Amino acid sequence: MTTEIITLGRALNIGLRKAMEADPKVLLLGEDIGKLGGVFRVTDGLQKDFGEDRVIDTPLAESGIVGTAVGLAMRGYRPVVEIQFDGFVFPAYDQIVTQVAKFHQRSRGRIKMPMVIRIPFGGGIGAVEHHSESPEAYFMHTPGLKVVACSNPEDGFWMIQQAIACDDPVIFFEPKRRYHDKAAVETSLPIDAAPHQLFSSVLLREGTDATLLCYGPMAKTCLTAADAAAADGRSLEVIDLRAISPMDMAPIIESVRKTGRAIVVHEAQQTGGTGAELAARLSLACFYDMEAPVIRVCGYDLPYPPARYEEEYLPDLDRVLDGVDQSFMY
Amino acid sequence: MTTEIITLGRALNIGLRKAMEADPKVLLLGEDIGKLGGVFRVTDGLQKDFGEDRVIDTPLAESGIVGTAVGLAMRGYRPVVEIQFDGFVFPAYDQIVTQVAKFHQRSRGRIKMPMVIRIPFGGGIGAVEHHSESPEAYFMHTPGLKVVACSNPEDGFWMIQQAIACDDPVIFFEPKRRYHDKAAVETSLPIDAAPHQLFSSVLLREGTDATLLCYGPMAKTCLTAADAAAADGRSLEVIDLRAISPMDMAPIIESVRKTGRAIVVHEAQQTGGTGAELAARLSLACFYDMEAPVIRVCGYDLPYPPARYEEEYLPDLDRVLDGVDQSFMY
Amino acid sequence: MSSTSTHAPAATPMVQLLSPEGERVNHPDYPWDFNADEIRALYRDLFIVRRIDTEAMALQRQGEMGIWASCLGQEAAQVGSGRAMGPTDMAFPTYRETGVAWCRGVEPKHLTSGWRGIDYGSWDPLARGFNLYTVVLGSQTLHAVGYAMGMQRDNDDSAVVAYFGDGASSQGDVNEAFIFAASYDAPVVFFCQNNQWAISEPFSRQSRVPLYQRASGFGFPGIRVDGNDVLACLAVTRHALSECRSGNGPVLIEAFTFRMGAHTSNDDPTRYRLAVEVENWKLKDPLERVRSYLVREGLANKVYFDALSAEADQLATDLREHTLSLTVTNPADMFDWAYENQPEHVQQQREEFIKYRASFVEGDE
Amino acid sequence: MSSTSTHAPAATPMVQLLSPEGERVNHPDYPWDFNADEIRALYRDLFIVRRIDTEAMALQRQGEMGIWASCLGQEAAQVGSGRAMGPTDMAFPTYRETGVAWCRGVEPKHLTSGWRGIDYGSWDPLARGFNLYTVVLGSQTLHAVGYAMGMQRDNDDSAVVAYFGDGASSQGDVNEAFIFAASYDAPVVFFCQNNQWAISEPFSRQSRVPLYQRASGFGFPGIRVDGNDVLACLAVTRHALSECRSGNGPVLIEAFTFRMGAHTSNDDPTRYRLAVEVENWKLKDPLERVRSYLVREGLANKVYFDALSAEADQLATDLREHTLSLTVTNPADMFDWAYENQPEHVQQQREEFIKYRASFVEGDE
Ligand SMILES: Cc1ncc(C[n+]2csc(CCOP(=O)(O)OP(=O)(O)O)c2C)c(N)n1
Ligand SMILES: Cc1ncc(C[n+]2csc(CCOP(=O)(O)OP(=O)(O)O)c2C)c(N)n1
Ligand SMILES: [Mg+2]
Ligand SMILES: [Mg+2]
Repeated sequence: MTTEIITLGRALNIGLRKAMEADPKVLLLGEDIGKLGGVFRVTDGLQKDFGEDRVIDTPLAESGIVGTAVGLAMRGYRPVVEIQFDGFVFPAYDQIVTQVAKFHQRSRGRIKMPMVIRIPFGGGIGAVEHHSESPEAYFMHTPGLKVVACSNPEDGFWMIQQAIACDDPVIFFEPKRRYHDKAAVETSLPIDAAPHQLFSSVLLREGTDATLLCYGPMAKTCLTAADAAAADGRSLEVIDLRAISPMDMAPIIESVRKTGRAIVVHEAQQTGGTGAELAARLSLACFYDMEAPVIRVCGYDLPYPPARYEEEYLPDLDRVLDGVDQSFMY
Repeated sequence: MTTEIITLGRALNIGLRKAMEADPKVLLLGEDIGKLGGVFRVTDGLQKDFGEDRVIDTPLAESGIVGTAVGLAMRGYRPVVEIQFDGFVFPAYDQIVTQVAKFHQRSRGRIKMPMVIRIPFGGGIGAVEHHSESPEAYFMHTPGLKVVACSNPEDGFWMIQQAIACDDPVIFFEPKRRYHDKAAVETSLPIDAAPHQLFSSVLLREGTDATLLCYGPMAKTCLTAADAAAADGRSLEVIDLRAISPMDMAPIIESVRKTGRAIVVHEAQQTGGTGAELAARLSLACFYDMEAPVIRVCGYDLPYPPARYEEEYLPDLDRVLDGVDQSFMY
Repeated sequence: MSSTSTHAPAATPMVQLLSPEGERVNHPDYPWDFNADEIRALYRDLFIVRRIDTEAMALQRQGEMGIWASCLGQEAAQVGSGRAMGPTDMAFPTYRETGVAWCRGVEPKHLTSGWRGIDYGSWDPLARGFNLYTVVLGSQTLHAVGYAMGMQRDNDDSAVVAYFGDGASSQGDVNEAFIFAASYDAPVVFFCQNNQWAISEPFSRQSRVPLYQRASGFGFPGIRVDGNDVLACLAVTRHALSECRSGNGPVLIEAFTFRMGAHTSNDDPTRYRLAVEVENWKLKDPLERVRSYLVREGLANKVYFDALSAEADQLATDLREHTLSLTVTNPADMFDWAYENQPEHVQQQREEFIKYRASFVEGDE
Repeated sequence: MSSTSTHAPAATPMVQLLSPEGERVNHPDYPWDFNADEIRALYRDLFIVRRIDTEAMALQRQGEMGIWASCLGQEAAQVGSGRAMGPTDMAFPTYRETGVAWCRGVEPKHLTSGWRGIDYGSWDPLARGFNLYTVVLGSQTLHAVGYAMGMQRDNDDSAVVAYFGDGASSQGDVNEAFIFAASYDAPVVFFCQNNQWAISEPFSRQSRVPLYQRASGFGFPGIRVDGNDVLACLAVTRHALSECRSGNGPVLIEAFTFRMGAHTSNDDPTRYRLAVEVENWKLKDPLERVRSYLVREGLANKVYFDALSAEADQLATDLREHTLSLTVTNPADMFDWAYENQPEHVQQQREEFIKYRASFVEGDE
């Protein structure tokens, strides 16, 4: 076993490499993913080692990237698309929603879409417009797609490989402000040794008083909040959803039944976000067990603001704790 | 006063005409909206009377249509875009989400986007793929946009005029299977005589036992269901949301506090739909008043199925009543 | 200011090998190399395709299909290009390619099932080398490029034909497909059936210049062919495919033709075009000219034509019978196709659906 | 198979009026009609724009701005086209048009505020005839066409210049903009700064052929101009604008230039291009050639250059001071700009936000 202390970006890089080694049908498409290795260097070195036919710099057109990936998937390839930033997935939205999501159903399974669309997402890096979006709910509301978000190096390493191995299309969100976070990862084990299934949630921290539900960049935020709360004598359970569609509901419901309180935390705008779906499901599944309604701690219902406002716009430790307080007001 | 018994399609047509007469800056863009009058004839006769400069047949490119409409709006026009069918709004999704929705904020209000994007939506007409979608939740989750749906000729007549007069961009959903429904409309009154504000819900039927929340094509379905329930001795209140974003929550909350039960009905897929948001809000606002969790009666979480399946896929009278029954199981 | 003048008649040179009167035309680049069998076979294709189309329109009118998109008038463009393809080539059609489907061995009843709302087409797209219909205009041209890029990577010298309409040529996706194909030298023949109309909009709304000229701005060749001349369409598509196979990358073909019928059975073309335009195009009928040629050259006689007619009628009868027999037997099926691995919540919805339906069968209402 | 060879040097004819050595070049279509004042004024623009750019890069390096997109090397393309525009014309820039902004009277500090994350640009786009920056590649070209359609409807003979990059030329939106503009004869000059690179991708990834040729396939003229020659850029853009004003519809200009710096301050170009390429382009510097011309012709002397240098330094100092002073004073402002009529739930979030923040000021943490 090789334990490496690596960043999330590097973990994804190694994961991609392993997937490419394991299956010659895996290929990567995107803007600047070749020589440059992607603007976040997630594909660093891969074109050098696997060639231009498998690591494909594309013309600058996201619909074209996803549309050609559809054709490659039809031909038996497993394309992994990089969208450079969250805000640039929208030119490809039509291909994703009307083609990628529907091909399996349209063809009654004769045509599979084993495609991964990697999207660095979320704010917190002081970026310009369109570089800090959290569009996951759009995809959650699109049957035919599966949607996941990783939150740390270990998950990044395993989940990208599992997503590539998945026979359904996966929208794969990477929390860009956590790319440089480091952790120990066992990088030498085969994919079957993955500690979790792809579409499973993970209990990050046990607690008894309330449940924090989160994913992507907010997992770390929630863990820190739980630490702070512990110091104040409140025991918070933290669950990293990881799978946004389908959601791994059983452990979530179990936790909320136990604690009686749920606080959903995400960067995406509140209205119509994943928190709404969780609230709908939990208020149904735990109707008699909830001490309080599901509290949502989210981005405000505004277009993402200029960088100097983002600290105030995004959920942080204090806002999470404020959400917990709100829950305890019931 | 001129009372006319007219279809929803005709009501929209007269409404558009009145808006064009009232303001020379109003112009229409879309595919086949000129000589043909649109595939649903909603723009019938308007090019003949207002000319090709105000009723503009466009090249076949939805991003182009919305993108040029953005420029026209910047120039002080009030473009009204027709998307031919719900499923074809996606090529324009990027322009809508990254431009139409954000221009006001980007420019700190220096540039307004008084644009209406009309979308015939929903199923029930036995159509081919992409002609029966209900994409409203995508737009609800996009701050900067406003979203409404009309459900009957009178609303169609007034709401289209109000949407055109609105200084924010409005996504305007028209229930295509109700285009031929008829009702009496006062077509001669000025816009100020509109019976309701644009962004207000309307109580369609009073009741005491449970509240049905609906919009667009489901309004009629819910009214029929309420009739049927009444025969069985159950008194259902029916609220037509009309405004999907922003939602007119006060009367909805009031109703649910009164009845203690809410059933949301929409054609769109359940997960991440407008019903999720309503469930989240109601379970918060009416936490101590709800006798049962919010029940969702929606399209299943599948891509819209082939036409011969749609009767089974879509919520109908029986499924609404089944939803009511589920509520009463609590 | 903004003008929507209807298109000018084609003053542009286009490849033609058989005149509307059925006379052989010499062309410097496309020599005549068709034997009698081949021409008879092409005529059979054209004839059968039209018969299928006629039957389908009748079925639609009788309420047996929700809608039908007729290929009337475009048979030569479709059969010519379809027959140019080899067995391992792949076609990416729009929603109007009855003729191409026929050439690719797709059973007509596998088309009607889609328009009847049973499914989205019943054929196996990869086995047939004919993708399912794509209704979102232009999307399929990108799939075609991707598929062709796959062929390159497989070191397979097969090629792809991507169909699209004159209206669809305005979609961003089609132009991105040009860019990607040119950038990667992908073996794609872009085959545009310019049938002069996009529902009610004349071609002049989409472009100031003939469409085949679009290609040169993207760095690859464009050719206009008489889309009502099956021989020219065959020859030009063969040429384009061989360009692709030799690694030269994409070719654009503009087949200049006409949509003789309504856009679909829902459409009323009298609202936007004159009868005289249709009448003029009738004189260029794609079947008539081949028939004239065969007769004039003594390559086919009444016996041949009668037998063909009977064969086509039989096919139409079978198509009708089969189409009428198509129903949804188990609505719960709809849950089975969305995913390769069905998520739990969909599974659960399926079970609830079955229980819910059972409640009616067993009891009230 | 798939090739990413870097671009060939421009063998294509392009309009040039001043050689890299600062010598006058005669061109049959673009007569030399610049007087000394005009050329000096253009030099002043170029010089000041470069000084602003330098200062902004320094500010970014010092952490005062999150990011900056330098126009180093592209000053001539921007100043030439920017100065061709009249006061009622409208520019739709990308995110790199410091030079155009300058010509349109946008204060430099109104640019830096955006890159500092205070806003999305502080200028009034309609008052300045210079739209806010558009970051989604190509989107603005459609806005430009729509805006030009509005000018047509206002019977205003103003015109629009739509800027975009060589990379952006691959976006569907840009090609749709070509189609709409041609279809409506919209008065739009499409001004592509082909700076050879789209971040790490060479132009050859986007197109097999020179970009100006793209226009002909859409039915309008395309011109390649030496993008490092401010006089040629001015003359060609003037010509194109006058074509627009006379109702002939769009013109595409490809300004052949080079991005001398990194893509943005985040980028490291040594990963993908050779120093020698940059060195070669240094010989074609847009400022140097005008300076040589002025000196050689005796149109400017040391006094002039020194004064200009001092003026530019003062501007840079002001810019620095102002930029440093920019902060967010009231975070609750962010709620005020999303809508013309703020919905109730946003209003409510605003109030909660203010209450929530107040809870910190008053008390704990
Ligand atoms: C993206 C998209 N927008 C609109 C439509 C509706 N629509 C269907 S066919 C059609 C006209 C297409 O014209 P053309 O491309 O010339 O093909 P033709 O039908 O003439 O064969 C339109 C507008 C669609 N299917 N997809
Ligand atoms: C739709 C979209 N995709 C990706 C990006 C990320 N991106 C920003 S600039 C750029 C390169 C643009 O190159 P080019 O158009 O040549 O303009 P240049 O930066 O060279 O001036 C990319 C890929 C973007 N802004 N928008
Ligand atoms: Mg057509
Ligand atoms: Mg560039």
